[in-house]
Amino acid sequence: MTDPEEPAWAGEELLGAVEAILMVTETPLATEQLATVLGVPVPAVADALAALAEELDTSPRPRGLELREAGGGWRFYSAPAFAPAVEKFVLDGQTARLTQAALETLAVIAYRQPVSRGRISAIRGVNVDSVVRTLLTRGLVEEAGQDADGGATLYRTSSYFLERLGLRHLDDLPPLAPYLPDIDTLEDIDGTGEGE
Amino acid sequence: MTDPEEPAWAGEELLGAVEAILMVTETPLATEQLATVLGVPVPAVADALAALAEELDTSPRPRGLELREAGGGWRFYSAPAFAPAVEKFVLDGQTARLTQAALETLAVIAYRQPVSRGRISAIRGVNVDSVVRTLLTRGLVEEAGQDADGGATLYRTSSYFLERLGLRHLDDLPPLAPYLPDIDTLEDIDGTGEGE
Amino acid sequence: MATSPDQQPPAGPVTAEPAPATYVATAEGQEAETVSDRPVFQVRLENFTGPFDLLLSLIAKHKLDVTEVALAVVTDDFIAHIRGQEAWDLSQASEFLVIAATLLDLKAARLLPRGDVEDAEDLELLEARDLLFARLLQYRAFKQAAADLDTAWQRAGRSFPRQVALEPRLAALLPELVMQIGPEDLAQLAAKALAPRPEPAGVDVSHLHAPVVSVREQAAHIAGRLRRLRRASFRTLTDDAGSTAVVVARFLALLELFRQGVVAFDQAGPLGDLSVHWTGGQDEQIDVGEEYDDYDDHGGQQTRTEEDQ
Repeated sequence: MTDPEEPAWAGEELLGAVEAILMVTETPLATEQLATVLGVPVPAVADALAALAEELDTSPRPRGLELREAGGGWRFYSAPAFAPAVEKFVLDGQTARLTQAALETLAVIAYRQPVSRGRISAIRGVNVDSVVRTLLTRGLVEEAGQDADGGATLYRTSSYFLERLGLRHLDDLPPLAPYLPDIDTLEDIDGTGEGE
Repeated sequence: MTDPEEPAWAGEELLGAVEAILMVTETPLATEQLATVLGVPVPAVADALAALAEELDTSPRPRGLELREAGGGWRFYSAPAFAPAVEKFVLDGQTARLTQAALETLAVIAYRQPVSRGRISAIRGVNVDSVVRTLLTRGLVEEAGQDADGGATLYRTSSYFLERLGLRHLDDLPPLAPYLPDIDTLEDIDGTGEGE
Repeated sequence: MATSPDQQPPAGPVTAEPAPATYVATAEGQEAETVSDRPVFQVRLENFTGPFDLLLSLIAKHKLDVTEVALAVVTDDFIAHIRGQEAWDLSQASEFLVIAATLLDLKAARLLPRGDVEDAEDLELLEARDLLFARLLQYRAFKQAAADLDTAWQRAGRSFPRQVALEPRLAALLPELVMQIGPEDLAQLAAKALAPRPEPAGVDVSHLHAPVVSVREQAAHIAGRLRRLRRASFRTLTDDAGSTAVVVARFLALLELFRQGVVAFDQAGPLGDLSVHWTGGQDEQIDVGEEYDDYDDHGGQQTRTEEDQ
């Protein structure tokens, strides 16, 4: 089974093996990682994942789970249709809505990363220290080194952010409004808030 | 859906709801607990659990998971048939050492027990869900009931923790005072971390 | 943290937010109904996450395009809203005041006869307007993006990831832990984690607000000079200002003095030097500041505690 010459798993056995590993993983699993562990070519694993996801999506009875790729990997999720039932059992408050302030700050970080708090403040017109701390605590953003100029801490969104929003990559973010004014001009404006 | 007169879920919808909850809940669930929360008679939930387990056992293709009752509750497990794949995955990249994040979290739990994940997150400034699960898996911490206020699960260190550190009692833990800048300030911090 | 203005409940769409009393009269019937039983001026700043938010909301209320805003109306409303605030967080107040000052500036410019753009000050004014609109447009774009994120957040929030502790059978397979630390190390780690964290760089914004420029003080200063000089240009009155904040404060002070009827303005031509002359008595008391400076009563720097941020 661990013979390096021969794919270890194939066909329905591969489906089962992938399914079994997905049951015990804590984090989203990249296709490549599964392929390495199983000793199977990446395309075969990709096919298996797609087949498992489709099996759930096309099940004759309403299924309680779905398999999705988000935040850099695949993972089982409970099906949204059963959210009312599931919410009572999930304790970590994931259902809590983000405040408007948190959403706006998250949006600026998502589209302008890596970005300093001073820059975010300049765009939003308010002090954002407390909101950024909250986003850090919730694991939605993380530090991304220091600004080359002023040494201000920079922030970026985390892979948990992607996963939590059901996005595979940052590229999946919807485009910013097309009427956004000329960025170069605004760089200057933003720069004024940097001193913070 | 929350009408107490009427079962909230029935038939295939009940199967889906139970499946969804079992997929994401962190602890094994007793039939009664499921019945209470779903607002469904215990026998109906028992039937649903049996049907789900049978569906997996009689699946036309080899399944990677199974539903079993153990330790007072139901839970999805990876299927033993795929143990070689799962074990390889679990051991892959595992080290015998705790990460710095795990050690810090362990230290906070040791000195603030019983303590909720929310409180630890507030103290450490990062999401600690995954780290706490690791400590649980490693047997160093264990659940210690529920918070009287919010119902959040509380955690404490285990007797295995004492054993590994060569301590007889928790009282043997070295006092924090010599390492702290100012105890008064510390009390404040503890108090304010809760708002999260 | 719990009382932070940023922890407010999520605000609804701009148009659904409670409006100052001034809108009740102008709002459409349906909106008026929902607003009518609110006491006058019971508008809380917490409904708006910042000055841009307020500005956008006012623009929406008046159904104006952001690029061709009837500034006079919006400016009046903006100032009215600011006046309606009872308690201010200083760092927020300064942002609101900057916007208010800019709006006032632009409103004032509208009152001037239109001519060719020649004067440098005129250009500056146009620039200020463009800058304000650019920032407002940018904010609006991010507000829209925030709404998109909210939608994604809520959709994804209805499905929960499987992230459960390892099955006991598998956990037993893990290599025996090497406990690399002893009790003393543990205590040190705990102390480090529990100790007050130094505020991350950038949190201290006190230098941005110090010194706070008091309109009341600037009014007294200007009144003193005008009593002596009888007549002076705005340029002269601000030649020793030292910072933009002081210039703005003196401009506001002049408007206040004008309202009290102790100064008059005079301008040779469009965009010419603004000449100010004292029309009050030599010993006339001035009474400026209760509107502009009452945030001072809330204590400036000292009260800007953690909860306020």
